[in-house]
Amino acid sequence: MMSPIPRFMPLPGTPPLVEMKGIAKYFPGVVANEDVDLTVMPGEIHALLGENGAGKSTLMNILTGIYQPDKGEMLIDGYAKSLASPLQAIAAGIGMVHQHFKLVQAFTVAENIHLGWAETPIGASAPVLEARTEVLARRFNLETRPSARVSELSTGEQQRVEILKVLARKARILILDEPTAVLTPAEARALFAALRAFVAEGHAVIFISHKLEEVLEISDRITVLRGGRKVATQDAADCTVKGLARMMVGRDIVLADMRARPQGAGPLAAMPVLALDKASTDGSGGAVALKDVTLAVRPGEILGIAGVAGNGQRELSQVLTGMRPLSGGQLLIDGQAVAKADARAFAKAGIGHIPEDRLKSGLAPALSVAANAVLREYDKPPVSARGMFSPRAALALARSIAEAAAVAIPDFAMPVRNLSGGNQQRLVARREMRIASRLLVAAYPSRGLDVGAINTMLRYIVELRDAGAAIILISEELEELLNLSDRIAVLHEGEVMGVLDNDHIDIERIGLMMGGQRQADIKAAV
Amino acid sequence: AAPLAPVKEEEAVVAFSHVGPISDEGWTWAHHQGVLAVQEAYPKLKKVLEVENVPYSADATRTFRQFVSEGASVVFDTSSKGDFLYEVVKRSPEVAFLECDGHTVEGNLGWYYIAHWYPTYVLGVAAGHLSKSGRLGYVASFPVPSVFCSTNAFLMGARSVNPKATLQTIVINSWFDPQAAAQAGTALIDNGCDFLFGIMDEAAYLQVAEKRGVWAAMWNTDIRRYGPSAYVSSIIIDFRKFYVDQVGKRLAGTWAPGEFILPLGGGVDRDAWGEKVPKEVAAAADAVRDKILGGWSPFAGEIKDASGAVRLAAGQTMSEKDLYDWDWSIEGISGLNA
Amino acid sequence: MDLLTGLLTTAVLAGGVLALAALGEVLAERVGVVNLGVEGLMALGAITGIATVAAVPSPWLGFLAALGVGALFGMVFAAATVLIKANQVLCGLALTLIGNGLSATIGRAYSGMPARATFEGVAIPLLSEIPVIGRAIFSQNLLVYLIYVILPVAVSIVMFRTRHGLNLRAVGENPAAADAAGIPVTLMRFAYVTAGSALAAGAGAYLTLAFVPGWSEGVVAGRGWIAVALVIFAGYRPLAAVLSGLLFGFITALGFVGQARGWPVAPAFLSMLPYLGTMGFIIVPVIAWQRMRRIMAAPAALGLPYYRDVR
Amino acid sequence: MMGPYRLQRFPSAAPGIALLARLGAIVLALLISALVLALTGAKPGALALQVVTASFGSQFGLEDLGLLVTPLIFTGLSVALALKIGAWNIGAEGQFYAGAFAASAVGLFLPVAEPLSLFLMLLAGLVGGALWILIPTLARAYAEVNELITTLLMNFVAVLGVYYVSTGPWRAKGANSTTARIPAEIPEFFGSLHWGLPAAVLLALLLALALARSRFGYEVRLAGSNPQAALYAGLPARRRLIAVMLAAGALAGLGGMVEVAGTVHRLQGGLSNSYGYLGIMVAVLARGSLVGVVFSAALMAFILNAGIILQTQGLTTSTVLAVTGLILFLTAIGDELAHYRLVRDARA
Ligand SMILES: Nc1ncnc2c1ncn2[C@@H]1O[C@H](COP(=O)(O)OP(=O)(O)OP(=O)(O)O)[C@@H](O)[C@H]1O
Ligand SMILES: Nc1ncnc2c1ncn2[C@@H]1O[C@H](COP(=O)(O)OP(=O)(O)OP(=O)(O)O)[C@@H](O)[C@H]1O
Ligand SMILES: [Mg+2]
Ligand SMILES: [Mg+2]
Repeated sequence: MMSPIPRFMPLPGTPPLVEMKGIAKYFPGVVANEDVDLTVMPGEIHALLGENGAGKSTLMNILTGIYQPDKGEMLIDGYAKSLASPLQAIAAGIGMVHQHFKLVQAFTVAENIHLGWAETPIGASAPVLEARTEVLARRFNLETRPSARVSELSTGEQQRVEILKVLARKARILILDEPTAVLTPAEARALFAALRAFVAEGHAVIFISHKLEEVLEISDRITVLRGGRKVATQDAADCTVKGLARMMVGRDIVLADMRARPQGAGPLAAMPVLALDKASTDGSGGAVALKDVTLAVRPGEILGIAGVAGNGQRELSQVLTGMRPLSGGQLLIDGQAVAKADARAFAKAGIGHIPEDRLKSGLAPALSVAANAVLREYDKPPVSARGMFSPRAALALARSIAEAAAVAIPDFAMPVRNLSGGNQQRLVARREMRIASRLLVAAYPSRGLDVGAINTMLRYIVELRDAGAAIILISEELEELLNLSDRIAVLHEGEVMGVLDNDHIDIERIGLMMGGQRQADIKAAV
Repeated sequence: AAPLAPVKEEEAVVAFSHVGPISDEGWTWAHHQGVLAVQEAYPKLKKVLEVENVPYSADATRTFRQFVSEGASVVFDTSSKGDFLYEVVKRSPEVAFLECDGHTVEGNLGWYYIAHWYPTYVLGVAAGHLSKSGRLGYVASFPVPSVFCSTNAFLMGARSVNPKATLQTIVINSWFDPQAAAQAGTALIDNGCDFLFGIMDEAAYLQVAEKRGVWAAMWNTDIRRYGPSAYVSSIIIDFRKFYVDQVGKRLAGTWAPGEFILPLGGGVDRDAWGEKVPKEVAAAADAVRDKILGGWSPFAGEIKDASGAVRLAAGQTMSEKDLYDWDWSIEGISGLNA
Repeated sequence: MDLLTGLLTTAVLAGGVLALAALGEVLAERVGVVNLGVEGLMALGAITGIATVAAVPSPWLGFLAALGVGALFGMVFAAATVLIKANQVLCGLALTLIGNGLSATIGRAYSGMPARATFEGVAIPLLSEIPVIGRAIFSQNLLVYLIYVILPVAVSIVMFRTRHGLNLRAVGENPAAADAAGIPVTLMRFAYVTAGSALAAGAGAYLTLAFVPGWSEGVVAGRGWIAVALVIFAGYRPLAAVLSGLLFGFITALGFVGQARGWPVAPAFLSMLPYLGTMGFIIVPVIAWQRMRRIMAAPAALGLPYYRDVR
Repeated sequence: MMGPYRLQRFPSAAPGIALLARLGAIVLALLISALVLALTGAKPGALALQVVTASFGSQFGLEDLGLLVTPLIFTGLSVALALKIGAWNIGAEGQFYAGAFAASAVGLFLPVAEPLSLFLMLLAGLVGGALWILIPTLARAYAEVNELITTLLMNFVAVLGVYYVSTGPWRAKGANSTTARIPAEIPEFFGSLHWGLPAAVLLALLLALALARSRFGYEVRLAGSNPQAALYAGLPARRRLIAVMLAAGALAGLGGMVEVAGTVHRLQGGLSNSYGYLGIMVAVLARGSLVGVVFSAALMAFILNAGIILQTQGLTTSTVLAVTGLILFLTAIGDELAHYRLVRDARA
């Protein structure tokens, strides 16, 4: 486990590293922050909590000079500082891992790491940058592929690049906006150790996460925002998961046991809804992304897919939803081989899809909320009939989806990108659940959601299962997988290492499989 | 049609529409000299309107209409706008219209042009003497009648001296493009031409000729300063007298539509010979010029076309109208009828 | 033989205009700004070059002055598109109109005057003796080497081999990421749009001081648009942009040579050659090699204004 | 940090402010120009009066405006439609010529009665324009070749082609560089103003309605906004792209046909008067709205027409060109500034 690192104790009278006072930030029609105070001491890991849209990211973007506050002041090391640009914030020692990655898709990992960095050598040729990246990755224990293009990376890998980028920059104040959402437990542990070591030198970390256990484990103090305003700042030692959740949402949250099936739940039929038989695909760079994958999911069943991000999850979800053709093997729906990958036909057949990167692949960010809400049903009544599209029916559908998703939307004509990440996620999820009468492929459905929302989301997934739909749940949260799945398949480098029944699962074994060992081999060894 | 009533000078508006900019050192500049002459001759005119860069599009119609709205008494279209002009002519019977390079004569519309083929023939004679290779180069805009007539007259002049002379054209597919004209000139010289001619409103190929040490003759105005050693002469056009006359008739109420082809010496001529042109050559060419002024026409049969077929039998002579509408190449010309 | 030499010579000369303007546009587009004002900037540069040598007969001074005027108008354009973030397409087209109009107005005083000083070919000893390419490449004016070798190589090295180049490309790919990394996006865009405009105007001066020595209204004759197109053709790469200028110049020259040699093709079709040729050169490789698509890809944020507050 | 009012940028401009900003930009541009003109000795006031009376005060003026708006609507629609699916049609100029060419071929060489001839010319115009964008379309759809450059290059080819036929094989006897007059003409209803104008306006309205109210339109918006989302939704994005781009070409081609059959009546080089390129400005000024194209085309036509009027008043083309540029430049800036609103601080 974590090696004990002595805590840094600031001398009495040491000014806070960061002090934000009375910060307010308004977006058109939205109060993102108002009257927010935040004090971060040297040696402290300070967690920032709040529901989706509470204003956490906005507050941090103000601290990093990306946004200018409409009101309030900021002190760094006790001195008032205007942080008019990220450059000034960086100079003040502030570094941030952004929730929406700030990566250049067309650049390699190495190029991204070295972007805008004063330590980048002036002669920055590819081999030089890649070698340096290799060294950094080893130092911070974050595995990356320096010469790979970011566009070819999974979201998890991209997040690792973001973290590496900031760690490398030797910031004194490190802001992490939901950094662990896509890390494996081992990686998260390593990160936490690194953070501890980091603050032990008198630096500070501001940590945003929706995983409350994790927050309690890592942080010293916790500030909770709700509706753009600060609710409280407390010592982590005095907090409980339940108490934090209540503070964030303003009411009690009852966490349900998801695996218990109610009476009369949909029966497990023998015939799989969807099956893959030795399915292979070509990956983006021409490399094999999926290799001889054989899987089947039956009605009323949740099949979990475990694995470190970037091991073929994206391709798998695309194959399962008709977005990517197979290069070998077969895909069967209700026992019938499907020849052509056709996302619309799959959707028609009752297959829903919560994609990994909702903003980029599941939504048209510049189009209105209404237009995005009807993306799956635009071609059938009441939205369309005989080729005609009814904006009014579209609006009605959008309203009902927003209502079901519990997202308050001031104006359905505004671009969907203006919604917070969490709210986008909720909308997509509800939209997909509406059509997923047979199968829902959910890639990291709880990523980026607050506790309340995760709870709701998982409950909906369970309801869908109980109604007789099959679920394929792709996640890196072993806990979530264990909590929900009937069976868990482990993916490694595009291959299925094995499928485990969830009745007597050994976490260590899953870990080994995620690392590339086959189920059969592990058994032989035991 | 009834003649147009006289107009007082103080109330008269005279309008000109040009195809290019006045600053072009070529066609439009020459017409602009005519405008200045009109202003000088009739200083009391209410207004003289002049619009440059009028394109061959419905914008031309707009311009002419605008002239009429401004109360124009006489409108000169200095480059055949055809229907774009006639549209307005029909609806403005009280205005006199004259179209340069036009074809239609009606109640209030006439046309005028210049007999450029005669001085061109004279330049051709000079080219025949000056060209050592007998290969003449021609930079053309489009294969239109004025270009056919120009190339034909030029080569006929040259062949009167050197029957083996040939003429190679390069069509640059633009009325104005110095870059293309320069490239065309270079290509012609590289292909063995040692005398360049063409209808262009700028000096690009003259500059190329100067650099490469070959001869060049030009159009419109005296632009020898761009290439003093290469310069042979120009087709010089001069509409001053014509414009002053026509405006005078309109004011006096004696204007009548007609076809006016300004003759050699009366609106079109060759320029003073270039400084490097040998005296004998100039004299030989000028002798031919005098012959033409005396009434002789060089455009007499037998004339064969580029395919070798006889198009004008021996003993026949082309009329001014035939020359004006000439739209085929004579033997020895390549590039226009590909 | 002589014909080939002539072909190359005019290709180098004519292609230089396009090459320099395209190089300038590469600078602007690499930081994410489409500058459709190239045609107007070239016209301004063309008249500036002529006006300057009319006062002081030094072509280099004329060229420098054109760079200065281009930079000035580039700053106006950048102020509108980068600082105020007005629509780039509209501002670019407007700049073309303004540039054409102003240059013609100023040019009135200078038309009909041959350039008082021009860039003259310099025969490089020995090299200029080489058959064919000797005259075509090693007897050209010195500006040609600047345009074809020094500038593109320098820009290439800076763009792809240095830290600064990494940062500037990031600005065109993802200004938000660049901004968060502390790269001054606005400054970068402003500077490169200005520099690019300067080069476009420089191309105009090259035109009137080396290629068709003298000002006449409309002398640029649409080459600015071709330069913008060639940038896409070149996949936004400085060396490729310069080479594509040369290629275009070569095909154009080929059309004229074809006419001079009496190829049995209507002149109109020979004039189409450079355009059709470019189409072919752009479409065929992409069909043949999948990889070309990524290589040719435009900077991801091209044409998009960057607002910090908009996500 | 600031007073009780703050300036905030909104994702969309309020219509009233947008209009005001545009007017402001034009007025400012004219004031600047007037100042410069006054310094050079002209009388800006009289000129302005002249422009207004000549544009709106006479039948000639109104006809001219109407005739100028018509092709601009067609090319503006063409560019704006392609933009809906994320394609830049820089080739409206070429498609305009191609449409004019095809329509003229039918009108000149197909001896049928006038109404039928007009109808066939219309079809030919549509087909000609669509064919002219075919290669750029397929190259974009199947090989992701940037259509901006291919459509631009096709313009030069079209212009050369039209010059070739009108000065060569199709040249009318005695004419310098035009074909014979095409017998079939679009009927006129107000002086020389023909039914092409109402048709263009109607077309804009219908197209806007069709895109807003059809499933096809939704698919176009989605595919144009985010191709990845289109893939996700499983809609035939490639077919939509091809359909929209071809339609854009057809629209510009129709513009060419209307210009030939209604206004010019002969095929000739220079016919298009840069309407294709102006269409880009019209579309950008319309800011994505097909109905807006009608208004921005009208604005553009007024500016261009005013330019011609000013030229007859002794202003040179180049001055007029520069002033037009200045107006557009300030309009672009005004459009952007219109996004800012002064908002009252919540607590002040
Ligand atoms: N650039 C912007 N323009 C308009 N509105 C914005 C912008 N950024 C944030 N908002 C709004 O401000 C509010 C706060 O958003 P913010 O992203 O700070 O939330 P968050 O607490 O980080 O949420 P999440 O947990 O979902 O990431 C939301 O209502 C969001 O829609
Ligand atoms: N593979 C498929 N399986 C089931 N339904 C399909 C499939 N492909 C298309 N459809 C449905 O069939 C209908 C016609 O599909 P198509 O993609 O041709 O759309 P369209 O709107 O008719 O477009 P187009 O303009 O291409 O004809 C749509 O309702 C579509 O959802
Ligand atoms: Mg956030
Ligand atoms: Mg008519």
